[in-house]
Amino acid sequence: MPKTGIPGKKLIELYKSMLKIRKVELRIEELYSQDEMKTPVHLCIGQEATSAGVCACLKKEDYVFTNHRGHGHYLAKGGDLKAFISELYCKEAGCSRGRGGSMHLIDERVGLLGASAIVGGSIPIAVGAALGSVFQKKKSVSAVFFGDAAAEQGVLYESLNYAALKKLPVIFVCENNFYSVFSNLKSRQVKDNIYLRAKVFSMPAHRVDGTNVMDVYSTCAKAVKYARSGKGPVFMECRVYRWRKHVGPGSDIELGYRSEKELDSWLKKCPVNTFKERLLKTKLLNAKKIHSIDKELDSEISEAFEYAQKCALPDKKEALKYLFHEKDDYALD
Amino acid sequence: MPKTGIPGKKLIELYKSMLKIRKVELRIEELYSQDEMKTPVHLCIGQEATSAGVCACLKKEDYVFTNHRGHGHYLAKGGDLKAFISELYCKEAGCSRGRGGSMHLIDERVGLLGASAIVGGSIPIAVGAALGSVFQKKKSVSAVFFGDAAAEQGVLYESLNYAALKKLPVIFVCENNFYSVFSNLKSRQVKDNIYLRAKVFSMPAHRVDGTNVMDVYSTCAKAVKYARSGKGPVFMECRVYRWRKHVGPGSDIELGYRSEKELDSWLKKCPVNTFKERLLKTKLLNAKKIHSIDKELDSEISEAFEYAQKCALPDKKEALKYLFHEKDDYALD
Amino acid sequence: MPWTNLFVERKEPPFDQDEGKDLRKISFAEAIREALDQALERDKRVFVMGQGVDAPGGLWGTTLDLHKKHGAKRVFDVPLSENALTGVAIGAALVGMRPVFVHNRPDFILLSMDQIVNHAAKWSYMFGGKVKVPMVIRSVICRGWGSAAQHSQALHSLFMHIPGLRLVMPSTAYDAKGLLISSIVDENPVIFLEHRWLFKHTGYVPTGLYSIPFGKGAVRKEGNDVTIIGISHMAVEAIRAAAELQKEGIDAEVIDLRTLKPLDTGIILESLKKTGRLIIADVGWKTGGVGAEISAIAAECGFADLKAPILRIGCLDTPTPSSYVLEEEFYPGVDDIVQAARQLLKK
Amino acid sequence: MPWTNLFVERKEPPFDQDEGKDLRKISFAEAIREALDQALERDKRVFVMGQGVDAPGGLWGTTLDLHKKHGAKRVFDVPLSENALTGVAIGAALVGMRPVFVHNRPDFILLSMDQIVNHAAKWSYMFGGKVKVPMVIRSVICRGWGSAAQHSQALHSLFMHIPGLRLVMPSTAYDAKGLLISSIVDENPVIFLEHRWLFKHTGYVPTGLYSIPFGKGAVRKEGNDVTIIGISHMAVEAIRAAAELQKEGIDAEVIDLRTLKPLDTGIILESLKKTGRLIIADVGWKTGGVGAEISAIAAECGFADLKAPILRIGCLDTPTPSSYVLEEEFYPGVDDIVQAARQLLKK
Ligand SMILES: Cc1ncc(C[n+]2csc(CCOP(=O)(O)OP(=O)(O)O)c2C)c(N)n1
Ligand SMILES: Cc1ncc(C[n+]2csc(CCOP(=O)(O)OP(=O)(O)O)c2C)c(N)n1
Ligand SMILES: [Mg+2]
Ligand SMILES: [Mg+2]
Repeated sequence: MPKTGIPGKKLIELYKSMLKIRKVELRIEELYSQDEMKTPVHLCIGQEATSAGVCACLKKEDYVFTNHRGHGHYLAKGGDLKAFISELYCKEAGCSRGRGGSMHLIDERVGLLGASAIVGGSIPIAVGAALGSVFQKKKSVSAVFFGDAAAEQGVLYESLNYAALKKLPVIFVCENNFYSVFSNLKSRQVKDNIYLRAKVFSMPAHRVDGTNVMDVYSTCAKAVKYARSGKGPVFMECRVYRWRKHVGPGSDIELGYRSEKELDSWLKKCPVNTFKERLLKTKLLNAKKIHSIDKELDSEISEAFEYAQKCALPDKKEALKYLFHEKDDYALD
Repeated sequence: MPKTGIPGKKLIELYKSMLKIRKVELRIEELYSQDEMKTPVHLCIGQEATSAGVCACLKKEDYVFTNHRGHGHYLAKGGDLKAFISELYCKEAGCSRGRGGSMHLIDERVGLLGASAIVGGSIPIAVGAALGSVFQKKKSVSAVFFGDAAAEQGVLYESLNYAALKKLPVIFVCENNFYSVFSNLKSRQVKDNIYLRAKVFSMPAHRVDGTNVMDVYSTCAKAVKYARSGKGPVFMECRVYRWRKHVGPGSDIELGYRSEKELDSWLKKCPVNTFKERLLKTKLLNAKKIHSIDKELDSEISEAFEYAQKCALPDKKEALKYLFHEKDDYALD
Repeated sequence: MPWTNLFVERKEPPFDQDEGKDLRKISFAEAIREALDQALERDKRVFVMGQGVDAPGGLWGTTLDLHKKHGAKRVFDVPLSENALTGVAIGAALVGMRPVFVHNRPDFILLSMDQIVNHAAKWSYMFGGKVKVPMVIRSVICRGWGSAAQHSQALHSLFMHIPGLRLVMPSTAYDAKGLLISSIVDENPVIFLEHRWLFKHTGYVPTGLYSIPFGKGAVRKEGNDVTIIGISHMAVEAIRAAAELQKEGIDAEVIDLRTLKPLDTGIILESLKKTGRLIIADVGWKTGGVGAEISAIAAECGFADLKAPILRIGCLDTPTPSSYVLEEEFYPGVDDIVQAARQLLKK
Repeated sequence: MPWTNLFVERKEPPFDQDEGKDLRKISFAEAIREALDQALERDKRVFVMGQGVDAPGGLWGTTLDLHKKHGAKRVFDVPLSENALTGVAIGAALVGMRPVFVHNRPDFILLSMDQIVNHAAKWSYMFGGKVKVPMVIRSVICRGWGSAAQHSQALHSLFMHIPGLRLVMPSTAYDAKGLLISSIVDENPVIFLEHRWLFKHTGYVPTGLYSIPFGKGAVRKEGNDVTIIGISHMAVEAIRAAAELQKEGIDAEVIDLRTLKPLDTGIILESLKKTGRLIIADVGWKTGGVGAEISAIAAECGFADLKAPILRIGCLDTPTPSSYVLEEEFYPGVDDIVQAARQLLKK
């Protein structure tokens, strides 16, 4: 087994980060049929390594922007779990105060500055945050997650050009899971070469096995260093797979738009399990440790769900609130 | 002098086409200060070879879409001269019946289906015409002219992907004159490599000396053959230079946004004169022939201006006309 | 010409009441599908494009299996390039095709505003009528399961303002089919919007091809006390409200405009002559919405008949909240209409 | 906080009449430039971006040489990527900057409708107010030299409909400066539109920094017979029309709303109480425009005061034609207002 060059502590952190995402998603899936989370959920089961690998390279002061499939990004960046689950339960204590739902998560205290459900929509915004960071001499890096379908939106190319032109500290993270709802990449893009389309804008661009958290982490660590030092943006195309339906809990394999064989081949590459086994082999993990991590996460998650189920719904009378900011009270100021 | 492989007749045709554009533009420039052409004119003096070279490869049934700097494209595709000049004079006999002006030329009878003054705006429309052509099994090719700044618009990349994905017969012609109004390409695009950004969408993409009409013609002739045979789109980046102001007559060198030296180096590469000299050397032209071509064109142009100046303005009462088509009376149907 | 023998329906449509030999009860979604199916059948220039049109489920059934019947070349999925693909539809229309471009949310159409407003709407006029752009942009609008701010807008009022566009918003299965046919047959760009809550509504729909003229509203219920104009799904709510009001002795007239561009000002002014009172209930935001235009027409052309203030009902002027408790506050409904009518009639 | 000591102007602005010690007469364009200059000076978070902001001429002088004074990092040209760059401005605002994004035509803003409507306008509400987007989108609107359909639109009425946006349309040099400062200081996305024909208009403008509160209209001329509301450049035309009308014995009151979102409904209703008659003159298309909204407010909240139909004046409902003879027909002017007033007062 080759050396990873990643410290053991970091590896455990990566494992926990992925596992937490997986467990939270599974819990959402389990409870979704109770019809209390009245918001469309786009589960990222199978794609945990990109969230964990990328965000482990970022500091709290770095920014993350995400999309409709943003649960993993939110959690990996350190977003508050209770506020997230409360948001799914449409509660006032939700991270977006019940105004946003699953597709619009935010935790501005850890630099997670929002999620757009318009495919590609948050890409230029992330570029703008990087521009702001340069203005403010903050050295904050801005990372943005988006799917393969975002590579069909012109705004990606406009953003790539601008970020490269201005050498802005942006990490573009494309999670290529080969599908947009029911449509395979092949029927939407002339060639499966998203990262090369970034490279032509004169930035380092990598294709990464997005199921291998160490690959994601190592590539991104270098990218962040590069961006933070003022050299400009970096692009990562992470090849992953969505295990569940496009939206909502459960499998959709019966619909026939993708084959069981295809799904199976990716299930074998489960980012959580393959990494767990690796850690077991290298003795960084053992049965006992696994058990204690499981227990810790399970109880944190249970607590969050209990909290979310109990806390208050928004007040109808406040339906107009938050449309405008009245005065200068902004934390990042 | 190397053989061009282009028949002499075609070479003369190319020369006439360029010269006509040059002469028309010069006449417009000369008369513009009379304030009778109340429409913003974007002269293409210096860029005639792209119009002539590309359109000489097209049949009447092929489509052309153009932009704000479209005089040359219109003329080279065979657009009616009187209707064009009348349009500049805001007359009802104008090709767009005085509704469009210089930036919105059309001659649907020769396949020139319109011009958008939104940078990049006509690119996807040209792709759509190609799609229509495939539907109708017409074998018509659709060519679209646009400037270097259009390569900053996301819609170009969306269009490239779609045309390539569907193998549509589109000829993308980027006239890279290195400026968008006062801004140099360097300050707007991270790298001067527009054609490579098309290549990454899996289509043949060429960089051509846009002042050399034979290069443009030869490259485009192959492109049209390729597209017409159903193989898909082709991209041409033609490197040219705008001699005049961005809009309106005259030079703007005194503004200082570009150097006299730069302009001079391009003046030396005058597409009309360099080609004329070549034709003289190869004896395809002689003084007499040149004189008769000049005379012929001059009188055609004078006639068109006289016509345009005399003919009627639109009727105020018809200001609402042409907003909607009431019945199926469309020529292309 | 494929459409020369098209039957044009000129009488008011049967509304949940008539039954004839060529009629059967089908859903709004099935009516849309039938219109597409028959148009594809009749006219080889027609094609249907859009994300998911060939997908399982077929966009709430509205395009279900059409690709199997008419071929994947005529009914096809597209990349997520809303702006370019609108241009593609325009270009195809310019050379003689009749594209129907389907969006499953109008929110995404905001990406193609340049192509719609600067190009499709202007291409005919800007070129002196030398060419035309016969195309339909269909979109499903409004509410659904906590969809929140970017997946539940109406946005029809934006198109109301743009010269050169048609704007069609049917509320019955009958109108859905007839008006979609008219939209495909029309020589101009048409925005055709379907409220998601209408898809399961059923109504009697002729089996054959028919078209409904643009610019003709329908009186859904006659009445003398107050005119209620309902846009799209609010026409349904208005009928319900009118039933409520009848119990209280308020005799409301309900009008469904069916197309907003062109707009049937005649039917509005006629009704006002009788009732002197006007309520406009819309599925979108109130401020700057189509309700304002209708109100302004009444205040300009029907002023002499007005006995009371003109009231508008619409969504709250905020982005759509995701939480269902806030959604209840956000969306207008029967109650809002009933209360408005009571207010006007001081009951 | 750079803006805590900002002087807020609460009285009506002097309109081509007052002269004080800190006032001098400058043009509307100079007033815009001065606001930007002083804001850049006062607040290091402010930056100005847009095609040609650093170019010779400086966009009709409104940004002239600001890049030289404040540095090319704070005042900079941008690529032709209107959609992405709007997102860039949003992102910069989210992390605490105060971008001013300048467009030389609103037509190009249609490319960024997704970022403006789906993102800038919604980001605060959609995230429960956790973050904010303080940014200004400036654009020069309307007429010029046969500019035709894609280079001369107004489009403010589209923004009128979108919750979460401010909409500012000054008509005097004084308002231009004060309201641009207010827009930069505001915590929310602001659409700030300048009619091209106003740039050379001059007026008395204080030399120092001042802000004008949003949502406060100004009575430009008092009168008792009819209220004329002029939007942007039509406020100027309305004043001219009122002078004409005075000669005929018609005493018009002229109101300049200055900001459309928020809208000063109070000033409209107050005026109506006196005059009972309302004309709204707009610089954009009539159908579905802001005039409709103002009319609808009057017909709802000022109904009891109305003595006559509410009239709207606006551009013809077509794309802008290029030919000057058709332009004359297309654009409304003084005469249209005068005629409307005569009609209302039956003279
Ligand atoms: C501009 C736009 N068009 C269409 C949609 C509808 N939509 C929501 S998610 C989605 C799939 C996007 O695929 P991808 O970007 O690859 O992300 P994934 O869902 O695979 O994670 C689509 C088409 C949208 N949200 N935005
Ligand atoms: C979308 C858009 N943004 C801005 C403009 C303003 N504008 C008109 S022409 C032009 C220059 C475009 O440069 P390029 O595409 O290189 O064409 P060129 O004028 O050099 O021929 C600009 C910026 C526009 N018309 N459309
Ligand atoms: Mg995907
Ligand atoms: Mg150029």
